[in-house]
Amino acid sequence: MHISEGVLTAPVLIGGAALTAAGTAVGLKKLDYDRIMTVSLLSAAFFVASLIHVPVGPGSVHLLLGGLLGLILGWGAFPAIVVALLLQAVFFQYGGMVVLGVNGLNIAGPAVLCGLVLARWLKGSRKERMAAGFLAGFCSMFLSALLMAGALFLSDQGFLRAAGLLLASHLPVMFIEGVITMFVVGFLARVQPEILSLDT
Amino acid sequence: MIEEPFAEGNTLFHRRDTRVKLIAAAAITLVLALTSSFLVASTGCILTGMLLALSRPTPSLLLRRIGSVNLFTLFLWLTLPLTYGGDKIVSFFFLDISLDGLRTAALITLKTNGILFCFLALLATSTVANLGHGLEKLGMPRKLAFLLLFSYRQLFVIHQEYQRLQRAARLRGFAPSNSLHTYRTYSYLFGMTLVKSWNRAERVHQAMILRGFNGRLIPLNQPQPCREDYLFLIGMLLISLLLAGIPFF
Amino acid sequence: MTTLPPLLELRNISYSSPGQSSPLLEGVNFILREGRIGLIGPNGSGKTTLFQIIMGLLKADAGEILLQGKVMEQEKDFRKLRRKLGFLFQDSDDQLFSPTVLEDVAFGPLNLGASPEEAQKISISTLEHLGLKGFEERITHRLSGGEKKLVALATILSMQPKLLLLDEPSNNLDPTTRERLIKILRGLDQAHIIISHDLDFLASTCTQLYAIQDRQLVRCEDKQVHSHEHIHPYGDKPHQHGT
Amino acid sequence: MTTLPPLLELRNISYSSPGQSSPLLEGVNFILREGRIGLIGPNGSGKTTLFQIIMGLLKADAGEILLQGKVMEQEKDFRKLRRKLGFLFQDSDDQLFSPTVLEDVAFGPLNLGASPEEAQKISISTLEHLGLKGFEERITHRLSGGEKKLVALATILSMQPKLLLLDEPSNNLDPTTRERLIKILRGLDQAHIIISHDLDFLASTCTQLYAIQDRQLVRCEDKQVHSHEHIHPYGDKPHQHGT
Ligand SMILES: Nc1ncnc2c1ncn2[C@@H]1O[C@H](COP(=O)(O)OP(=O)(O)OP(=O)(O)O)[C@@H](O)[C@H]1O
Ligand SMILES: Nc1ncnc2c1ncn2[C@@H]1O[C@H](COP(=O)(O)OP(=O)(O)OP(=O)(O)O)[C@@H](O)[C@H]1O
Ligand SMILES: [Mg+2]
Ligand SMILES: [Mg+2]
Repeated sequence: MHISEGVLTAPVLIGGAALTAAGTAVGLKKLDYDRIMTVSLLSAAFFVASLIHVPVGPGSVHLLLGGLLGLILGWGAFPAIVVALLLQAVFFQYGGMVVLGVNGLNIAGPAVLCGLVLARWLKGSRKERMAAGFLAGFCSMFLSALLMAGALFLSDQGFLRAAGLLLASHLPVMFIEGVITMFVVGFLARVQPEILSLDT
Repeated sequence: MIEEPFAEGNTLFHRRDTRVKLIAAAAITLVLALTSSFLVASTGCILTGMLLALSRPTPSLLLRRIGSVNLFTLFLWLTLPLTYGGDKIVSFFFLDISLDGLRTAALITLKTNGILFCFLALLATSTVANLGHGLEKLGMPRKLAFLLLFSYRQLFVIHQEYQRLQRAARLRGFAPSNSLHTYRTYSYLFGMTLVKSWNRAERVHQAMILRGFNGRLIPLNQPQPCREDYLFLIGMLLISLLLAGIPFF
Repeated sequence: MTTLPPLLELRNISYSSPGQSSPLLEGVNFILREGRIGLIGPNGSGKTTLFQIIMGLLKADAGEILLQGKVMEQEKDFRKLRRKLGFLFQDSDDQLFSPTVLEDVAFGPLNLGASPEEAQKISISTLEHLGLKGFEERITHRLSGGEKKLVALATILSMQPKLLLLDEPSNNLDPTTRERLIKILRGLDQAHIIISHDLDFLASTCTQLYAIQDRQLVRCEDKQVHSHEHIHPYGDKPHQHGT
Repeated sequence: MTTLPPLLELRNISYSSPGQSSPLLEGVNFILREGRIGLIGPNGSGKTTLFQIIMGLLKADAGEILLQGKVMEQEKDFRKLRRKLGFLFQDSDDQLFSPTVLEDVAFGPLNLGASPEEAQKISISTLEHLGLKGFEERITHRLSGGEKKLVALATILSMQPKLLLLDEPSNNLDPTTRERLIKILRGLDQAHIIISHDLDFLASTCTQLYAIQDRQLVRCEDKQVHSHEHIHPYGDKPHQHGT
């Protein structure tokens, strides 16, 4: 789900960086220092999720769970995800400094959007909650892949078909993300509902 | 386990001030990321490769890193020649191979690896802790910098917590497969990790309050760059200028 | 009837922690036929490590582990071994991950191929057996420390192992729960090996004692009642001996 | 000189955990002038809770906390109190949150208004005092359990508190680190209250003992050397008493 360095052109890189900066700024503004530890730990947990490989077909994929973070943190997910990506960049060197803007936008943007739209469903019945979980996982991943394909296409029209291929190949992953986010939401609602801002 | 294997060592690169390294890395990667010239990309790749050699990375680890980053370029090599289109097309048996596609894949491979080498030489030789402080000094918003440093500190604890739970699952006969049971189990393992993180956050926050924290984070003095650092910076900036200037000769 | 091979056998196991110069365990030999064994040794002497090696979580540098006479070599072998051996962690928080007690206890049987109904039945009867009736729908995360320990034991017993490896099971338990655990362990049919610093606990649950000494596993002399004096301040308060 | 008010006084403190029907603590009274106090009590009896109430992290349902004769009422008062009282957590991983040791130890002094230079100086001398010289730039998460505990103690001592509240400080320490901690605690000038199940540890670090009994804090009779016999199997092996 990362675009590596050296693929995108300047306008795309700059556009992504500007939007990510704006999103992060909004997220930081809504985050007071009392919550900084919670966001830090969730950011670290998001990083850990990216180390979890689940089997899909004959291979395996690593989790993203941006939608989940969006549901929990709302706008706060933006800086949290950017920080986690930065950590990945320095630990593993994929998707480093220059593409951080675009990657941040691709992953955090949809996560926050899905979180903000779907969070109210969490308070509903069990079915609604499960639907919210599934959609948060599926849609945020779908939008991320779409944005990624868009960034490739904007950089070079010749990437059109490769980008389409990338999008299609992510479909099973989106489904898995949806299922896992749904189960995690169900888990949290039962074990510690206040994480989802629900009453005990 | 998450580690910072390249940060251990005592070469020229390890001793440099992080801020200097961050600026240098930014300059070189920017030039490489934006170029569309083969000459710039290949010269850059060679130069950063030399820098990397000077930082003496462990060869086996290095190869693994390069391999994992090049998975994406491999994808491009496999798809672009077939999908890129453009003018120059050669037919090879029944396949239409786009030369433009090949060219693009090659260029991206050079750029990606050049930037990777630069990263490994300049940034991976610092710990994340130092990079975080460096970024803050260079104007990263303070809240974001602390977010980075705090999550860095807790990362290891959380990862270990997850691994212990995963081990417990394995001991109870859990073998991952393509099944709902598998996905549910992973969700529970991660969900429990989240719950623990959430509760730990509260305790750590209490620890901060107990030490007089009242909503303002005050940084501790960090060492200042010395003369060698400035010389190093000038050298690195010259390299990036040289690279940027190649097309104009 | 011919003699059966021993349930578990260790032959010449050696192990060094990564980054440590001197080995932690060196040429450990051990044969377990049946019985209730206690294992003592100073902090950091490698007791937990030994359990992890037996379970295939760590790989020994040298030596062999035999289960019922068969050498365990690959992950596949250890997967079979893990069906027969149950490992109770020192910290129950590391062992419980399902939302409810019933789900957690049923997790093992499900993985071993039981149908959901069977798994549920086994789990309920295991819980009942441990005096945890009515706990089925409780949220594991919210249980008290002692309750967690007993539930963790249930998650293992529901897999019907032949041998239990218990790592400091009496740690952090209050006296009542400790007594209850002793009663439970004495009532089980399985063989077990118990790591503990709590000699009184071992005395009431084990018949043989081994110690890790100089990187080896040595058999201690058989149960012998000894009496010694020691000096305590605050000796008037009810107190408990053992680590 | 007139008599000074006691450093810390608890008057009639009562507390119930949320969701619990019966109170955990009821009418706790306590006066501390100076000294080294041990605190024992069964699991879940509210020892940690009592510390949290004293520090203002939990709010008592009734009763008063007095610091040097002044009643602590609002968050503002407790902020003052926290400068004078240092609380060592049971789990050091909760207490250390900065990447390097020096930053963590300097965090408190910086918040109390010290300049970065002063904070650095205080921190280095505190570390030295605890025998942790050379640890300044170490990454906290890579320390061993015992080292983490000592660094956590340093983060508190660097704030120069008048009273230390230590929650099971000897837990999970190996014998060497445990001895070192005892030596350190004996060498400190501050008063302290130590929660522990380890009576031998308390005997070597405290002069008075309190216990939580029936939701009250009761003073145990003064240090009295007692000798009693007990029966051990395996008594021939070297062993250690105390929880
Ligand atoms: N992951 C690890 N990496 C490196 N060393 C380790 C690791 N885990 C444990 N050790 C070291 O191995 C040694 C043995 O540890 P182990 O946990 O087996 O001891 P133990 O006998 O169970 O001690 P305790 O009574 O404290 O539980 C210790 O010195 C410990 O520091
Ligand atoms: N956040 C909480 N919400 C509800 N109950 C709690 C919470 N924290 C603790 N308790 C309960 O309060 C009681 C007292 O806990 P506390 O940690 O003070 O005991 P303790 O004496 O320190 O025990 P230990 O020796 O195990 O550390 C326990 O029964 C515990 O279950
Ligand atoms: Mg152990
Ligand atoms: Mg406690």
